[in-house]
Amino acid sequence: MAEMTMRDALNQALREELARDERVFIMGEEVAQYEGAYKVTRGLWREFGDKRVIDTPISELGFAAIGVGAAMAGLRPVIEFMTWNFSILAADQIINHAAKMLYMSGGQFNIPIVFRGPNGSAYQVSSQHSQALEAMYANFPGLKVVMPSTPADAKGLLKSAIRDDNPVIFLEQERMYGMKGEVPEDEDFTIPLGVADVKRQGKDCTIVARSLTVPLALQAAEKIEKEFGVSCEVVDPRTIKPLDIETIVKSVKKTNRLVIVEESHQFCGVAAEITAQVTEKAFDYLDAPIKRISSAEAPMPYAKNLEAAALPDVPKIIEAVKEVCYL
Amino acid sequence: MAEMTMRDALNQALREELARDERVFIMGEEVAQYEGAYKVTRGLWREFGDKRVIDTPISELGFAAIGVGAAMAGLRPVIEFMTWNFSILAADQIINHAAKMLYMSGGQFNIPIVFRGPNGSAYQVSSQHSQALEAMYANFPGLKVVMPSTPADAKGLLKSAIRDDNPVIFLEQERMYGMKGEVPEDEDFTIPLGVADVKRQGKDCTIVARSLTVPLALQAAEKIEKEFGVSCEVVDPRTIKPLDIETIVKSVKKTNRLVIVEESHQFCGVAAEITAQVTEKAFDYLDAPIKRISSAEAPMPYAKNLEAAALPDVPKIIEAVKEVCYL
Amino acid sequence: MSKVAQKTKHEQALADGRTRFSHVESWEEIFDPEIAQAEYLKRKKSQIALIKKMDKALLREMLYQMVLGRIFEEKCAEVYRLGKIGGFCHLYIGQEAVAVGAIMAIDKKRDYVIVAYRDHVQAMVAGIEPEAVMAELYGKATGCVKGKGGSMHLFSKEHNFFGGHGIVGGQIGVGTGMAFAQKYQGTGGVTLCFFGEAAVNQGIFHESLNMAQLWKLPIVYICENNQYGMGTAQKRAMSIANIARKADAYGMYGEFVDGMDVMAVYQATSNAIERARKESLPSLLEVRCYRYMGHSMSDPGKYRTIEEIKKYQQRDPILLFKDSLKEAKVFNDEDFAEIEQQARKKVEEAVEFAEKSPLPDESELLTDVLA
Amino acid sequence: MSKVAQKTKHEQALADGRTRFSHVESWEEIFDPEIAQAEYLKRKKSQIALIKKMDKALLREMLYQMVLGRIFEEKCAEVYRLGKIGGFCHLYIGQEAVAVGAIMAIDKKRDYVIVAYRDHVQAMVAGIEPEAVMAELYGKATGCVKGKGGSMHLFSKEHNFFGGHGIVGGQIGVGTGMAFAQKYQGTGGVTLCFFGEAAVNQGIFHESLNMAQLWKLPIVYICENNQYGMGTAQKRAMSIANIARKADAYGMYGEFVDGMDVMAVYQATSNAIERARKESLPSLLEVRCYRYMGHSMSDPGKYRTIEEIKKYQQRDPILLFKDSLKEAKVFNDEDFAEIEQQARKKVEEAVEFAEKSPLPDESELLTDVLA
Ligand SMILES: Cc1ncc(C[n+]2csc(CCOP(=O)(O)OP(=O)(O)O)c2C)c(N)n1
Ligand SMILES: Cc1ncc(C[n+]2csc(CCOP(=O)(O)OP(=O)(O)O)c2C)c(N)n1
Ligand SMILES: [Mg+2]
Ligand SMILES: [Mg+2]
Repeated sequence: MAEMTMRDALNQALREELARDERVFIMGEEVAQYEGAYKVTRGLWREFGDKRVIDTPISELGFAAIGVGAAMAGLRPVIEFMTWNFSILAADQIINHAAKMLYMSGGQFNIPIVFRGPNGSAYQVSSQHSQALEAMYANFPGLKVVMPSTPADAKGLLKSAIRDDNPVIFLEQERMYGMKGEVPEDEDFTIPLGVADVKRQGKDCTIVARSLTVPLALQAAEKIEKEFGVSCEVVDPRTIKPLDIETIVKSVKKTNRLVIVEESHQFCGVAAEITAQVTEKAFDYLDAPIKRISSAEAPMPYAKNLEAAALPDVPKIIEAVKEVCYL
Repeated sequence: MAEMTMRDALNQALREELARDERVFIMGEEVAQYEGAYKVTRGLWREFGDKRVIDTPISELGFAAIGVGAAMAGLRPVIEFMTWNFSILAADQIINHAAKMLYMSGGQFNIPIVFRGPNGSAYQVSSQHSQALEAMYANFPGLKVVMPSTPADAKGLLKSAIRDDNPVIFLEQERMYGMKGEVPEDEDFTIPLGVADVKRQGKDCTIVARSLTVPLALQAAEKIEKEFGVSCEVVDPRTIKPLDIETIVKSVKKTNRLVIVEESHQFCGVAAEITAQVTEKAFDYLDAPIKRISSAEAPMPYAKNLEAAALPDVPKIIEAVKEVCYL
Repeated sequence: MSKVAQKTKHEQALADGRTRFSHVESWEEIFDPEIAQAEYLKRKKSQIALIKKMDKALLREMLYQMVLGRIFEEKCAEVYRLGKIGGFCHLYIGQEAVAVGAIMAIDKKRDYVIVAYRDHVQAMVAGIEPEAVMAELYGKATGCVKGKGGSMHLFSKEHNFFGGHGIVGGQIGVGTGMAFAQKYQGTGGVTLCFFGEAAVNQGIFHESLNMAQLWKLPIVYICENNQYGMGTAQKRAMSIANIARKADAYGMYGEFVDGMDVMAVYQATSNAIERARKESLPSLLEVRCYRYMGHSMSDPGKYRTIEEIKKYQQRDPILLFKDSLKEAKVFNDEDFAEIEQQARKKVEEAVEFAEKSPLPDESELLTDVLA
Repeated sequence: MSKVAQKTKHEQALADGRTRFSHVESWEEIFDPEIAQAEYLKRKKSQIALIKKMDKALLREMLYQMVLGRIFEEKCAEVYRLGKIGGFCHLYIGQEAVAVGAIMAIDKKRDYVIVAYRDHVQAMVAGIEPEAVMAELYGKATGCVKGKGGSMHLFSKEHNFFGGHGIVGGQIGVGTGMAFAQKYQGTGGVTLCFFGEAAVNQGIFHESLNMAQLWKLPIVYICENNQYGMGTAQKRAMSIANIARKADAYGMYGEFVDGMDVMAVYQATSNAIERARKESLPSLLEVRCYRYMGHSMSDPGKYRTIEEIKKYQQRDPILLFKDSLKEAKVFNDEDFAEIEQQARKKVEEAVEFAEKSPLPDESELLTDVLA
């Protein structure tokens, strides 16, 4: 184990997989010589060269398509979107091509590709650079959707994503790139897709959080424990799709209360899906309505105070837990 | 009132609004000389000419952008996507531009635009031509999302959408273009966006359906009444966003049971959102878990039998109602 | 301009063997009755010259594939009207010289082909059995994609046939990625990427050609300019007439090819493949052709006249090729009858196979979603 | 090739006043010490010729706007480092001749401007008060978009300034729509649509230019070729060097313009506007320039050398313009000092205004989502 940032953990995963499998390559804007807009690909171009680490023109749709075609022909592309906001330009290749290729070719052409990059808010980057897109992609069959919340998870999940034979939407968070944690250095360390992780044990209330909201939920849980003696369990699905609903349901059956925290917009979001599945599967165990905390129903504003108001935070989570616990 | 198909009702709405407001124009692939791939724009080019009814190259992103720019400059574009599947190529203009323009310009540039066309399955048109995209668009603040289920609703809602000062995602259904119904011919007939319609009164179970699933739900309700003496209320939100949750909740408070039927994929879908909102707002009134019927978790297959299996139908709705009524 | 001057201009283009950028702004002019016959003879002359250099078995296969494609598609129209085929069905009749001329030029072991939704004939020339294609159109379990894709989505990994795609232009980017992989893996393979002229207006065309030239990818972009995208004539959707000219915006090699002439297509594609294989350089071929049928089976085709269609049919690629083969004394009428007989039989077998095949099992609905 | 030959080639280009397609593949050559000085003198000579035809007040305004832009941006860098400005902040230093030369050529009453995220200077030249721009960068309620947009999203309906857009290339399509509306409404207005050279590789460039030419829209596409898209030099992302040449793929008028020369930009834009206004025809101007600062405030700029930046600074657009104005005897050093003083004062006022302004009220979070 070594302590490192999430950025370095992701970098290590990429380096190891590039070294391990000649078919893996990384492509995207500024990933090579500039070493990534957020330096996730630092050192990789120098180590693996032009063939394996490739700077592209600003042509999101085009290079996503090149990834899809290369995957059909036997390679295992890792396509970086400088941020996921720009992936919307490439959504046709992700949704209409990558996600459907295996099915419409009758099982002949699978697409082993990872689309990755930062998702959600950064620091005051305003409306067109702050969207969280997990709900949009999770709606479409044929895609897996992954959102790590710790450096170790980031490394293990990214390695699994690259080894997976399907298109994987891998959503990082810019505000988390600098967060540190212990990371196994074993090259065979992977975390299977589709398995949730209970990040904190508790018995009175379940908080389901993902990505950036996991550390917020953990902080909130500490405070709630101290202030109100309420013990929260924090469940991090890690993979949004396939969703490990069993682990969530198990927790809810124990605590009988559920708060879901997310950075994305609420309407038709992941929290809605989890709410629906939990009410389907654990209806009789719920002692209070499920509470969702999402970002505001507005594009992201620039001003610091408005941006803060738009996003989930520790006080909002505490309020929600109090509400479902009738405190 | 006159009996007409949904196609003609939409056509009438377009004609009336073109005649009423010089700023309205229609643009899209084959909308003018070919009169629309599905003939929704029949006769309009002949009546209003090249200026108002415009055939485009196959450049979805580009002509959506032209719509956005024209709307900023004071026009009221109606942009037809030959099918909504192709809108994914234009999603950047819809999500990153149209939806955010008013907000990021500090309230200066609103975007009065309607994006419309057929959504969801048609007849064996396979994976890349059968998607229902309401969930994807409804996730983003700044957009309204409309889905009519009768010719009258189609006309009244489309007229409201064109008169609305915001970007409206108007989702038709190819299988419904030929369906007939009574339509008011009054040129001032509009149906406000954001108001649900109770398509059938009932007291034992609420079925929320939209677009193509409304006629299916009505058929199912008839059968259930006959066979089991169970009375279903069918609520059609008509506008997905803003969602008239009050009408749905009111119905659920009466019936204490809810089935939601949709043609789209389930994960992070509209049924999930309705489920979440209903459990938030009417938790104590529910006597059974809410049941969702959506299309299969797979791209749409071509073969007739597989396509039928993928879609919601009357037997599936009946099963669901029986389930929530513990029959 | 006098007709004679026009004629000379076009003759000059033909004399060049190819025209880097076409000198004909539209084909209208060659249908001038005074010009048409002379033009046809010229074309035949150039075909014959090429035919003489070719292997007879290959020539037979080319003709067979063209005839098979024609008869197969006519059968599709017939059974579609009987409700045997569902969804969209885009026929290729009139364009056979393009698929056959181009795909017969590849090395099937290592070269790849990717096309749009008008894909039956390309699929068969690439090697998919007509039975498996027809069964797919019927939505049967024995179809080349198990009944899941239908007319627009034929695929065969075995035959390096990468589909069958329904989003106009999408396969231009995917094909570019296939060529990227071929270069990456050093297979020496080349990708043939087909698309219609209306797809050229999609952004992905621009993004793909730039990267292909920038990275020197071994790809041949084959724009089948059948002059209509659904009901829209090219000139109503594109601001210039000569698509080959667009290659210049990328510093790419561009060439105009007569798509009614299977030998011209074969030759131009062979050259482009060689350029891709030896120098790893992409090319853009604008292959001018014409579709006789509607855009799809549901298109009444009101945007053009029967006279226009008839004019093109006078230059029918099968007719022209047969004339040339006969004049070159490679095949005679008996050979033609035999080839047609063989193709007809094949198509009948395909229909019978499709009819008798079972529907996919309902469990197939949820397979192949994830690998 | 000898240096003399190169020099002649470039001289020829300059002598043409403009080069329809540039004869210089890159600007490197003009930084050859033997050529640089001569080139600078030539440029000055051509500027002086144009200056002599112009109104003195306008010349003063041009210089003032360039100096204001420069000082404003330097101040942005300063206060950004103090944490007063958040998010991305893309500075324009070095490119002032483009915004000023182009936007000073419009009729502000009816013409429209739309730009990307590097938008502070364009916004001010279009008429937005520096106070409102700086307050926006501070995220204050008095900002030109109430603190909601920030650096990348400046807008002013009053000044026909249509933003301020963050998706590379997006505004090319939106701008095309603005020109569409101008033609539809018959306002006689023209749209200036700015974008960087890296945006040219986006599909929307291709789709937009095709429709603009097809429908003859009154738009001037101004490609600010500052030679880098973030850390990527143009030649690593684009398969050809001369962007103006891409106009030809649409049958559009294309022109190469020296973006260090405010008079050349003014002249080329004026001509393009006239073409748009009188003939309703679009143009593509490739305006070659250079940014002195990093891509944004967070860019350390390791992809180029300080020498390279210094070379361009020798051709600094403000320096050149001042030299010409002085030589033409329009202004003297005192005038320059006064103009600079005026600009400095304005910038100080803008900062003070921004500092003193309140944050937006929290209720603003949920306003302006829907009209
Ligand atoms: C992105 C997209 N937009 C629109 C369509 C509908 N559509 C299918 S084929 C077609 C015309 C394409 O014409 P062309 O590229 O010339 O090919 P052709 O049909 O002539 O072979 C259109 C508009 C589509 N399938 N995909
Ligand atoms: C669609 C999209 N992709 C990527 C980015 C990230 N990005 C912002 S600016 C930029 C470089 C653009 O360069 P250019 O167009 O030359 O303009 P310049 O910055 O030089 O003015 C990139 C890659 C973005 N904002 N939008
Ligand atoms: Mg065509
Ligand atoms: Mg640039």
